[in-house]
Amino acid sequence: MAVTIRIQTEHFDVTAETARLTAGRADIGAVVAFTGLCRDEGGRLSALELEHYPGMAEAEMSRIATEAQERWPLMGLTIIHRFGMIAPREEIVLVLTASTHRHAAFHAAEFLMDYLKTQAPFWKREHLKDGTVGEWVQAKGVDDLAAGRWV
Amino acid sequence: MAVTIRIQTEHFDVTAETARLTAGRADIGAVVAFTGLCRDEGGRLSALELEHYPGMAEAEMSRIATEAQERWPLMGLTIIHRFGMIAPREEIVLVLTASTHRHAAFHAAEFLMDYLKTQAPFWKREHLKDGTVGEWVQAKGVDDLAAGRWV
Amino acid sequence: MKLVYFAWVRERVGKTDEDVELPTSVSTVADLVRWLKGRGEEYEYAFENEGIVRAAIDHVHVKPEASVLQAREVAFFPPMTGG
Amino acid sequence: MKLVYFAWVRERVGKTDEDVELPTSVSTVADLVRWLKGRGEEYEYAFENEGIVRAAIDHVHVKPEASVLQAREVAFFPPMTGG
Repeated sequence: MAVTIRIQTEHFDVTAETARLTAGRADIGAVVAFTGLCRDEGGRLSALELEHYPGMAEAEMSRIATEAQERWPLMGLTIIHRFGMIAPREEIVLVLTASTHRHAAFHAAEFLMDYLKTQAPFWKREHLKDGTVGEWVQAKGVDDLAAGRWV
Repeated sequence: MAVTIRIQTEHFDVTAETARLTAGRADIGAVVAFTGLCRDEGGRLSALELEHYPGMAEAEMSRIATEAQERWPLMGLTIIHRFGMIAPREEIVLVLTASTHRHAAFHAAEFLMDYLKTQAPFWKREHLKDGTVGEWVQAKGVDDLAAGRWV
Repeated sequence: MKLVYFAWVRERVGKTDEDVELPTSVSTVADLVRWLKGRGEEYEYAFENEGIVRAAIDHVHVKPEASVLQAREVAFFPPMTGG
Repeated sequence: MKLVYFAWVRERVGKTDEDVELPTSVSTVADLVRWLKGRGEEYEYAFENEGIVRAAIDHVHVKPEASVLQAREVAFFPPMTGG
């Protein structure tokens, strides 16, 4: 079981990460990749600033990864979360899941995203096109509801 | 709404297809990519041969794409299905969905795969490591059940 | 009318496609299958289990009771296994 | 014991982290918050709505009733908005 967890400022490449995840295996039938992108919120945003809690972020992502492995028959998973200043159209987060069949890969990826959103210690702040630093993004009740589906 | 539907023998690149899908838009928050890969079935397989019905395959994929757009608020989707001889570890199919929020992208991708499996006119035949041409792959009742969830 | 065959239906019939003139007794897909089965062992073999072979008229999935009277191309094939 | 703060909790408290000696009256996260609020306006502001600020002890999410007696590092932060 290949598990990759990274927190980084650098960009990532879905094709390269998929190749890394599936390297040397011919029993993987399905790979699901979720990429979360920075939106410009109708042109208002110049960037999102992502703060995280080093140490705990890795620990929490590992815990979430372990839980996904216990729930679905996965052959590998990758979670990469960027931090720092992220411009509109840039990627923020990547979740990759590999399994023999597609439903396990889909559901595990959706689970990982729901839990990342509500459990991983990252916070977003808006930087606006007019040069000002905007508000911290508020957590959405709908995300807690989404994570609650898996309990 | 960017819709790309292709049937080809060539490989595809998830990163390049994602870039094409999201080009020029800063309102996409979520991209889900499903990649179906050829398994070697415990070392038995040398290749899968994929036959399709030209004309109808494109028509059916377009119909499925239209149905997904009617069900979820998508900003774009891509379906690429390969045919011909496909070796273990190679990709067979790609489904990409783009939306503002992740749940629409996840559900639309899962829907598209369930329908592709049961409605798109493609057939797989096994070619074995011992040089013989094996059986046509049998359709699975579980795929019909999966597609039935969306009715 | 053009008939086209795919996968093991094609192998059993022994051809990828053919042009046929339908007798007036044939008006539905089910009629067409019954008529084809009378044309030889290869067709009987291909359609031996009628519940399994699927049909499409002009690139659209249809049921056995669908009319073939306006059809340009009728296709027969096993359940799909793509994706 | 080390205290660390993130996002708007960090901004309101005015520091990223600090080392504190806890009085014996503090045994839970809730006690710690109450004690911090008595240390100045900045803490009162940061914790003005106790139901919102989350806590972690040594990198694990905890509830207000969790004991801080064995903790090396206690973190306070708003609800997470990553992903």
